[in-house]
Amino acid sequence: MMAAAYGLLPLAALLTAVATAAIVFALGDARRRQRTFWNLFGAGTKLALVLLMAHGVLQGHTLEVAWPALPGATLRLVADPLALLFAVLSSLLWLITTVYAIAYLEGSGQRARFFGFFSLCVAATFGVALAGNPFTFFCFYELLTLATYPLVVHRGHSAALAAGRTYLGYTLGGGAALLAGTAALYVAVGEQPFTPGGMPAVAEWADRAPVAATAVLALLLGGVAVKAALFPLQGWLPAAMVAPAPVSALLHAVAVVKAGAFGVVRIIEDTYGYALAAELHVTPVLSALAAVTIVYGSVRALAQAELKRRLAFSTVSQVSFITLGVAAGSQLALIGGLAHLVHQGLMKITLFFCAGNYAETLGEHRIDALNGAGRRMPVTSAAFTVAALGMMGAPPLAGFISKWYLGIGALAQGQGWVIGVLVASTLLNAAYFLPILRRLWLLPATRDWPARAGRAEAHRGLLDPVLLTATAVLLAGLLAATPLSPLGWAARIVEQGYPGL
Amino acid sequence: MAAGGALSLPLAFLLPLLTALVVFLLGARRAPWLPGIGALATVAAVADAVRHVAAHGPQAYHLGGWMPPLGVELYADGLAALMLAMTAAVGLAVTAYAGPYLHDGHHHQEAERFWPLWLVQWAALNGTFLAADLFNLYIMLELVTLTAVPLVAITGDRASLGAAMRYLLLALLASLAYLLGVALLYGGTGTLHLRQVGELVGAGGPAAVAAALITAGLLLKGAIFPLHTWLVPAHSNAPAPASAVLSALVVQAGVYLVLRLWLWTFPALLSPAVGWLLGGLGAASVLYGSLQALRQSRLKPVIAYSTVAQLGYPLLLLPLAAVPAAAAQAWQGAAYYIVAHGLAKAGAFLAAGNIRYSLGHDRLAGLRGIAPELSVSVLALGLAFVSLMGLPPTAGFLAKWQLLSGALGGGQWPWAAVIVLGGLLAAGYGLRVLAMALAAAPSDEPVRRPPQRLPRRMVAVPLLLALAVYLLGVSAVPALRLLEQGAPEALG
Amino acid sequence: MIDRAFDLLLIGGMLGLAVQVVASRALFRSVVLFIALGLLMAVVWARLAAPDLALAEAAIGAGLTGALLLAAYRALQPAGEAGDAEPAALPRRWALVAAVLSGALVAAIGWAVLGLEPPAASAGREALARLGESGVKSPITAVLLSFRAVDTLAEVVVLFAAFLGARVVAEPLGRAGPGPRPDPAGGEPVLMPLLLRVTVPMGVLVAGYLLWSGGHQPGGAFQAGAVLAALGVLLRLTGRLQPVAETSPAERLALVGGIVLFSAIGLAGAGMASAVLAYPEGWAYTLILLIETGLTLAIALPLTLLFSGSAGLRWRGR
Amino acid sequence: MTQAGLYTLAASALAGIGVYGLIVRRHLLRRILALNLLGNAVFLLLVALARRHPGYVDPVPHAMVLTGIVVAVSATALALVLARRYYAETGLRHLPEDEG
Repeated sequence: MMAAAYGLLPLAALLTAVATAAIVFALGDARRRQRTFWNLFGAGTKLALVLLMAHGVLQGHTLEVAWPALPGATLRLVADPLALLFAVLSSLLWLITTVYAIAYLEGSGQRARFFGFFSLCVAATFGVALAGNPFTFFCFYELLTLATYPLVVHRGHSAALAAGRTYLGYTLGGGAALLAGTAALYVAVGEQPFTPGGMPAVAEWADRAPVAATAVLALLLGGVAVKAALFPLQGWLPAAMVAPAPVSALLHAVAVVKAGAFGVVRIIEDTYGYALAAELHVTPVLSALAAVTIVYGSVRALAQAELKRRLAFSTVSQVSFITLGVAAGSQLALIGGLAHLVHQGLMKITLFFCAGNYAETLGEHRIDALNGAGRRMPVTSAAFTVAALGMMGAPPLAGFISKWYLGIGALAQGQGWVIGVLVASTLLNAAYFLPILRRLWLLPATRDWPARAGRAEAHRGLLDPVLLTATAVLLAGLLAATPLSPLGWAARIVEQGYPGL
Repeated sequence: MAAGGALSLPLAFLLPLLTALVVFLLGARRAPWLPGIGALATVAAVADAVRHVAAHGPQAYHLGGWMPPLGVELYADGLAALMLAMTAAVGLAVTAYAGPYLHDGHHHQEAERFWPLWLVQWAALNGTFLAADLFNLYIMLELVTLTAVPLVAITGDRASLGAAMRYLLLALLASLAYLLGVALLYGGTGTLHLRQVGELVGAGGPAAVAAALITAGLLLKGAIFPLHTWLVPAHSNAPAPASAVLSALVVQAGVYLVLRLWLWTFPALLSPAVGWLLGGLGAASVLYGSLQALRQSRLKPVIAYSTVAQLGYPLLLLPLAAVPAAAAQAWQGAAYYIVAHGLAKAGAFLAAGNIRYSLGHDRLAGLRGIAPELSVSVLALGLAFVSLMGLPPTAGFLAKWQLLSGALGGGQWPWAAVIVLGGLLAAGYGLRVLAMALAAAPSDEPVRRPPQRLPRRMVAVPLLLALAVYLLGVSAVPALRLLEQGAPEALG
Repeated sequence: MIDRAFDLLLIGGMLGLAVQVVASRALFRSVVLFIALGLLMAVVWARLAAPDLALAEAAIGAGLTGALLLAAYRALQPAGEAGDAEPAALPRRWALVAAVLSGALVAAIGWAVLGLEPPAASAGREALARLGESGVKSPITAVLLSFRAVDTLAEVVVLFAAFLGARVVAEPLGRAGPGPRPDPAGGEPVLMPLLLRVTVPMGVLVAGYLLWSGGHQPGGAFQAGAVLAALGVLLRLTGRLQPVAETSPAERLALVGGIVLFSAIGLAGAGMASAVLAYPEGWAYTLILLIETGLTLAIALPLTLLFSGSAGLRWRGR
Repeated sequence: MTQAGLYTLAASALAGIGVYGLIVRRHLLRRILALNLLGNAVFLLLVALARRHPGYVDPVPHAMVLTGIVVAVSATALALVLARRYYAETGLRHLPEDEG
């Protein structure tokens, strides 16, 4: 009885998000209070359900729900530890971002549309996380593309529409590759669940037809690489910066790029298996691309004058650490990569929230206009500082932890060059974050910002989320050694799932 | 002398017909509830037919108790049952929608004329899906044509009259080509029954000529490239409920018959070369229709060109049917495509009808900053387009997946490439429309004319149709299980 | 020998007329020649042992279609305009394409029919063998109203649909149909009333005879309906029947009554006989005659109205 | 050649003439005439084929043609009304996109 109830949890959590979207759409623009209630209620319920799922997994329950969509293709949601890593992250940040977005979009138009698609996005992200086979993964991956598009073009001006076109051009192109790859995989080996260490049927197939297997792997990785913003497919991400700050926060920290990176993990580790992917000479290419992306993103970030664009290029760079962790092929590196999935999410969402606060409270988008903003908005700026230092990899913050594991993991595998990439990245990160911190704290204000409604800081709805996520960045680093920290959970995933690495 | 199958088969034809006659007799104004009753009765008959097919396998009803070749048989297998059900869903939706659309004070004359025509058309469509007799099919096709043409012309403006004229001339040519082929087949086999002809006809020269004539006629009715020229003006100038039935049902009946006849009557002639020719035309439709849809500046032509594109997919079954590894999945994919397209396209045209009804135009550029009153219709349009793009979680996606898996499984790369590319192009034209609908109004916009208020039912119907596509996107298994009833032996 | 010569003459005449219909410069000539072709076809049908078709062709194919064509020709030919003012002809290469295409069609069909062996068994042979079960003696009536009754039902619906469609695109009463309507009270040839006084009852009588005789010899609802329609055309042309914009309840009943009756009897077959569109034992002849009576009206009235170009007709004596 | 064979060949020739006229002639009335020629060709083919059987004349094609004649006159009537209305609205006697 209890076990059956647990089994339905994944579906319940998914439907919570979908139902929230439906209710928000149905309420329309006018009913603000009801919408706020349902948004928070939905996000809170979903988080609770996901935490319950985590509890269930710790108890050893199987959390699975599946139904046949087609003869030979099942829609299957499974809560394995890896899925929960991503699901907890996205549910938690959904709740926080919802709070932030309600405050941020105060008074702007089309809020029902915004929050409706926002909820759908989270439903799709959740589906990506819990997808138990490639078919299900593809379905939610594409749904995510569709649900995010209205958010990217939310403001509706020409620049937003152009960015939306770029966004879709990339993501739907990637989706087509993923579709072809997934269908080809199904044709070759039939339906197989994601299996830690790789699907045995795929290994047999690769023995028979190594060329086809490599081509399909390339298609699959090409498909997810778009969302993971892997060089040279990263072009959509900076363009998508036209979206409102909560969208940037959600897109860049949680939903889209992480779905891509998560896809890389699922394909390399749970579909082909690392050993096979390495045998097919795909992982070296992948690590090389990740390294290039890390450096390229950082270098481009240096040159950006606008805060959100600099953060966007920083995302391009940082997300590839996850890919790098997967491609390096050692347990420690994978732990680092998976921990970074969460860490980068927390840090980057903090940074985007802060950027939103500056834009909303001061009206400033450019970095060179932020001189002295630290004294004006100390809380926001402190949070920004914590997250930026974390990004650089300063101990004991979250970013340091993941980079450390990546580094020693790569060393253990004899890939010393990864250390070089990490060092270069840290130096570049410092080069583009430290000047911002200097402006915030050390330079005198060049402008006289009028106080809005008697407040100097951003108002509560914008401030509390930032404080929360910044604290999380701190705690994820400080408490990394505990079993339920992101690192601890990542270690658990790797030790249980990938003992063979 | 016994009828055989379920009584609901002839009822699916007779009920909408009788409703049409009574509506004409009493006048639509005096009995506005009558079309709704008739529609519900028809849906009930179709539901019963579907139930029979699902439970007891294919149903053959011998009208008058005469067995073929003497009598006319109505035959419902899984494919026909799916078509009937899809038509019933679209038919019910259109009937519900047309009520408020026509009875708003401007369209009284149109209402009097619309109802009998549409109900006769529904009867004829059901007849087309059920008839297992080549000559009876000819009459049903003519009946569909002669009801479709006035629906195109119903607004009576220059554009729609020209479109109707072109449509009528080409459709009559198509019917005669078809009948010419039927004459040859009867001359060679002495029967008009679909499967009996299939057993007797062989693969000789006369059979090939007959098949070519019949196929040409049906491709013209199904608006397959390069015989599609009539479709876009006709479908984009008709009023919304008419556009919906024309695109979702009427042209699809042509494509349905192409599949029906090639798989049941001419399987012996379906050589790889013929398969490639027909599949090639389908592929050309997919690509040409999508590219044209990208270039339109009005909403309804975009949707109409999308019809041309979508009609091409089911034809991809014909080259795949002969490849054993591809046939079964391609068959399921093609059939599901017709269903998915029918529902999504009806939803899209009705939603577009709301936009036009409310704004008085459907120029894409004029959709910027669309009023909140239309947001449900825009949502319905968007939801329907997602299925046309073949993206999850829609029925269109499941159909595409099956077709694509079939093509890949049979090692038929070119068709797989067409399917993927067609999906991308559809995304292109679909999102071009949606981008406009999501766009903010230009700041220099003059004061907007307040949109005409939409009756609630007109708002709800397209949304429900679109949502049906998602319901079918959750699982295709029930529909595909139905489809297995009497699946063609010619596959594989 | 004589037979063969006669056939060749007929075919030659037919094809010659067809070529003229297409090729003639004057549209009016084409229309008239087409009507002549229709009459020739009636002879061909008689020659090919199809007297039912000969009757129908003469009345409908040549007669009614001809009347419709002539009326349309006049409507498309504005007063005072000389010649046909036809749109410019297509470029030569199109004619070439058309020639190749139609040539290929002729070759393909010709080749196909020459290779076509008559099948040993056929639906027609079975129809003849089981004629007794149908309740009527004329094989064609048996096929039309018993074996393949649904075809006939659908086909009358086609006519009804054409009427509905024509209403959708109808022109104003003043311009529709055969054009300006004469007032029977005004000047008309002296003999006209006399002629009508003979023709109308005769026509009705003939129609009735054709209807009744359909059970055992050439004739039936189609031919009877066609004769009545021809009568309607005559009365409309002479102004006895005046076009009106509304369909009267009686006309509505006549338009669909036959179809409703046919469908109702057909449906009753599911309970009273073996199947839908089957007749109860021993009732076949009576019911078929009843249905044919209804159908005669359902054929005659829409045809007359299509010619008249109006929704309804009203009697207007002298 | 049998009588039926002769008439079937005549039918195919008639069909060719009809199709040719349909393509090269643009006046709507002429196109309608051409369609009727094609229709007559199909009917002729059916009736001629019905005549080939030794010992009996097949009544089924006759019934088909009888039905076909009524369908043809229905379609022709609708086409003519439509052409007239089209002319009244546009002053055109052909379809405009046919230029060149």
